[in-house]
Amino acid sequence: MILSMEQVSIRSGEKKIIDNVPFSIDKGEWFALVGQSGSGKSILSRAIGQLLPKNFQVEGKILLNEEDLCSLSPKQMRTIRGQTLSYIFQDYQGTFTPFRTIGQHLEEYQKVHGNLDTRQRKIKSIEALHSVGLDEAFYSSYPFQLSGGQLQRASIAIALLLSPDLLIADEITTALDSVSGHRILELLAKKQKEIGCTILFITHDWRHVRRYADRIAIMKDGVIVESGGKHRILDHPKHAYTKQLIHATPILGKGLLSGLQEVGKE
Amino acid sequence: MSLLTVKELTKSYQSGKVAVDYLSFTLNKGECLGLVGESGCGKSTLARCLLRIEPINSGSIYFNNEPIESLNGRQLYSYRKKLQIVFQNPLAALNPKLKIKDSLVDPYLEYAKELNLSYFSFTSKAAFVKQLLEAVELPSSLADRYPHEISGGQQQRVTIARAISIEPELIVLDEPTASLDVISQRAVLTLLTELRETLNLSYLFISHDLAAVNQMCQRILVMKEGHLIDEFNRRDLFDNERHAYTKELISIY
Amino acid sequence: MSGLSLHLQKLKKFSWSGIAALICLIFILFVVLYTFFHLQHDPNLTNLDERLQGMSLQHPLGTDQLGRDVLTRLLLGAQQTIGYSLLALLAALIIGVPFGLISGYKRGLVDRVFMRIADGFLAFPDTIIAIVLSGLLGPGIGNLVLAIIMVKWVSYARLVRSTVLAESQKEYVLVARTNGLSPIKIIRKHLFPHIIGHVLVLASLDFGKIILLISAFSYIGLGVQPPTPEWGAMLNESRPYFQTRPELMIYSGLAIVVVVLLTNMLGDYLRDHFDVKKEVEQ
Amino acid sequence: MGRDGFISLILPSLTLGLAISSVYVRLLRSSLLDSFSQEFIRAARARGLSEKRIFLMHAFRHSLPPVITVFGVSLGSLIGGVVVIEVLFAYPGIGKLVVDAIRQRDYPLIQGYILIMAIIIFIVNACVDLSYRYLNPEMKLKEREANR
Repeated sequence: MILSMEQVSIRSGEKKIIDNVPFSIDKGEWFALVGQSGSGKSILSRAIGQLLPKNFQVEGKILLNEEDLCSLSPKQMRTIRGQTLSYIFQDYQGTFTPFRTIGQHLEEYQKVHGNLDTRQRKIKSIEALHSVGLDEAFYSSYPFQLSGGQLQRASIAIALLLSPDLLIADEITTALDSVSGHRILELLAKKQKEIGCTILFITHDWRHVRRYADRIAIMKDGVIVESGGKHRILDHPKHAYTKQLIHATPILGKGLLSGLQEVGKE
Repeated sequence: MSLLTVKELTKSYQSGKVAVDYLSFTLNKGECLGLVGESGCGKSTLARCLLRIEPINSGSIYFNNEPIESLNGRQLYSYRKKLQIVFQNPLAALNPKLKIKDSLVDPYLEYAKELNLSYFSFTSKAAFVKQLLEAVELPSSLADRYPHEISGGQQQRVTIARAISIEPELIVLDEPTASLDVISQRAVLTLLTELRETLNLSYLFISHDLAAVNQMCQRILVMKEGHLIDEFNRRDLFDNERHAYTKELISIY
Repeated sequence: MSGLSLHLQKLKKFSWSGIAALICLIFILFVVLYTFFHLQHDPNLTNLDERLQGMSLQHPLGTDQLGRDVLTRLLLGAQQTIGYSLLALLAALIIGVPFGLISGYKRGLVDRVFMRIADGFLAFPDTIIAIVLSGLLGPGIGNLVLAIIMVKWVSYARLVRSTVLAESQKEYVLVARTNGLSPIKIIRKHLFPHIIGHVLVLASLDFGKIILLISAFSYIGLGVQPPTPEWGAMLNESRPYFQTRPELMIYSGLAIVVVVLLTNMLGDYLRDHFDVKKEVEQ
Repeated sequence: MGRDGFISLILPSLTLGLAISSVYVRLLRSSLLDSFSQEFIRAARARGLSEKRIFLMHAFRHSLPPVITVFGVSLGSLIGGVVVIEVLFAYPGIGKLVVDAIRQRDYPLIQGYILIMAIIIFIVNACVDLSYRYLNPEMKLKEREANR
């Protein structure tokens, strides 16, 4: 059990955004959190890294490797952010500071987390770029010189640089067109097998994750209405909202929605 | 009988980038023609060329077998009466400072003299607005609200109501459901299909979501970097002589 | 103009500062008009033996160095300062707004020519241009107002142009164009509500600036020529008597500060009311 | 007062500077607030960077361009303001000179004044533009491509 939330509620002023959410993710799993815009899924993901602005009050426990993040000091939290927990955001432009090169981001990230040997940092950065299929030349180019897909690959490179235990991917394919989004998902799946890190994948369109997710949770207005194995959720949904969500999304393929072959018995 | 025929349409920007390259297709009366392509493949530019908002470099556009690419000013007036567009972002397609009812009657007030509506009837502004809101399954209480006071799904229904208010022959739908949540997407698509039958409209449905297009349209065009690379009926979707790019799109959805 | 609707988009907390500013401004305008009709003392009648008197029943605020009644001069001075500022503001609006509309919506040659003029005015600070113009035209309130108009209309034209440019790219204008609405109708029905908000905010903020400009110029002798009463000029005339009768300077100085403060409060209130964001940030 | 050494400079420059300083205070505050609300600041925090480093290396530099623009424009209006201050403090500077010239309709002197002012303002605007290039690499590279 790498991450578990016990009775977590988040309020901004008197409006309750997340209502008593209990869910847990096992090590090395691809856990998908599916919910429409405004269901609070992004706020929940940011609460894990204590990235919520001040006007949000978080109750309950968020345990990462059996350590309650809410009780940690900002300094301890900073060491966790990066080494054991890292993020990829939807707005790939916004992941990078416009006037610093990709290389500078990689350098700074390692230096801040204690890797002081410049030569070794450079090698590791170049290696990270190659591992996500980006050419070495991108090391010294600025973010505006890269395409959407390339920027998202670079942010995956940064996120996995210090091989974290948990990677939170917040709607990373929403802003991309379907072909490059598809390739990003395949890259993420490949990297997960190599590093063995756990992925919390947040999206509003379950079609993006139906091939890769192990378990899926459906979220509506701050409450997790249903969660379980991919096959159970997609092929035999129980909750009315889940049925509505599955039925509303147009699909092309024949056979089971979860993509498992018909023959495989549950 | 072909309602809209496009022959060798080419459109490039001053920067030299060719947005639409030598495109030809026909859209028949009462048909919903799908146009699938990734962002940046020129599908929105094509829509704007058809509406004569953007000038075209070469090629010709026939509407009811009359060339319209060289018309301008008053001559365009009668062509524009029969053509409407629905954009992706409903909030940007409604003037934030006008009430819903004022936006709804805007087209009718412009064409009032030359219109003879069969389905709707303009007895008074309030009655007309009420009819339009009912046609798109919206409560008539929305008439006095402002666009930012209603949900995305409702806003898009208002733009659709505005589009059908003058009973055009063709509506260009430029990614109508891309910015809506999944459930209101489904509702808007079903509404559009119903309206097509009741008002015998024809649609050019533009989207990057092949699954949604496959659900709505009888014929599908696939566009990539300004070129038309595939054209097929819905039932031939899974044939193996489909273009490689179409196959890749199918594998994703 | 049925399409024109000034509405409160979001019900903001009711801010008293704006309303208070409005009431005070109306009060001042009323007082100014009142004195115009009920003049007790001739503002220019000099009476040397009643020179530099303190407060008295006959002269509520005493008399200045030439024995003229300070209160009447102050109130009539308001007409000069506020009146000319309003005149300059309105003229700048009347020239600037249509120019901004045309160059923003029509684009083309008009827009390119205008942009060159605007860049020129932007680079050169308005005070210097005003100095140079009043220098060429010669000192005097008429020339000063002309100079201010020539300087100020550009900022309104630029503001209207940027608003029109931003809005006319939006889809609802495209839809209006495809529905065959003529440009005039599109501007009147769709773009005008947006422009009103921005222009009102800029105008109220600018009003304060123009008052300061006119007072400053009268102060250095380029604006209102003696003996006509004007706050800036009064400030300058009572400067030598600062040690003996400081209140002479305080009255006119305070009057300028109060009016400018009120107009800025009104401007801030209008800015929240129309929630006009940065483009009006001066 | 007139001019007797450095002391007589303090009061005029103080009065002139006070008004402009309020503009900078408000501007830098709003520009920094805007920088801290940017996406890349949240991404930097998510990478575990300390607030001090985020402020120095990321937020501050992002908030500079608007401040520099206002600096260029306000320097121009300062020059205008100086005229009034010089007349007020009877400080025999170029501003007072031009006011007297206007009174005596001494046109050559006015033209000279305009020339000097134009040169100063041109230099100031050129420096502001150059600093944009340094601060914002995107413009620098677009320039290089444009004139290649």
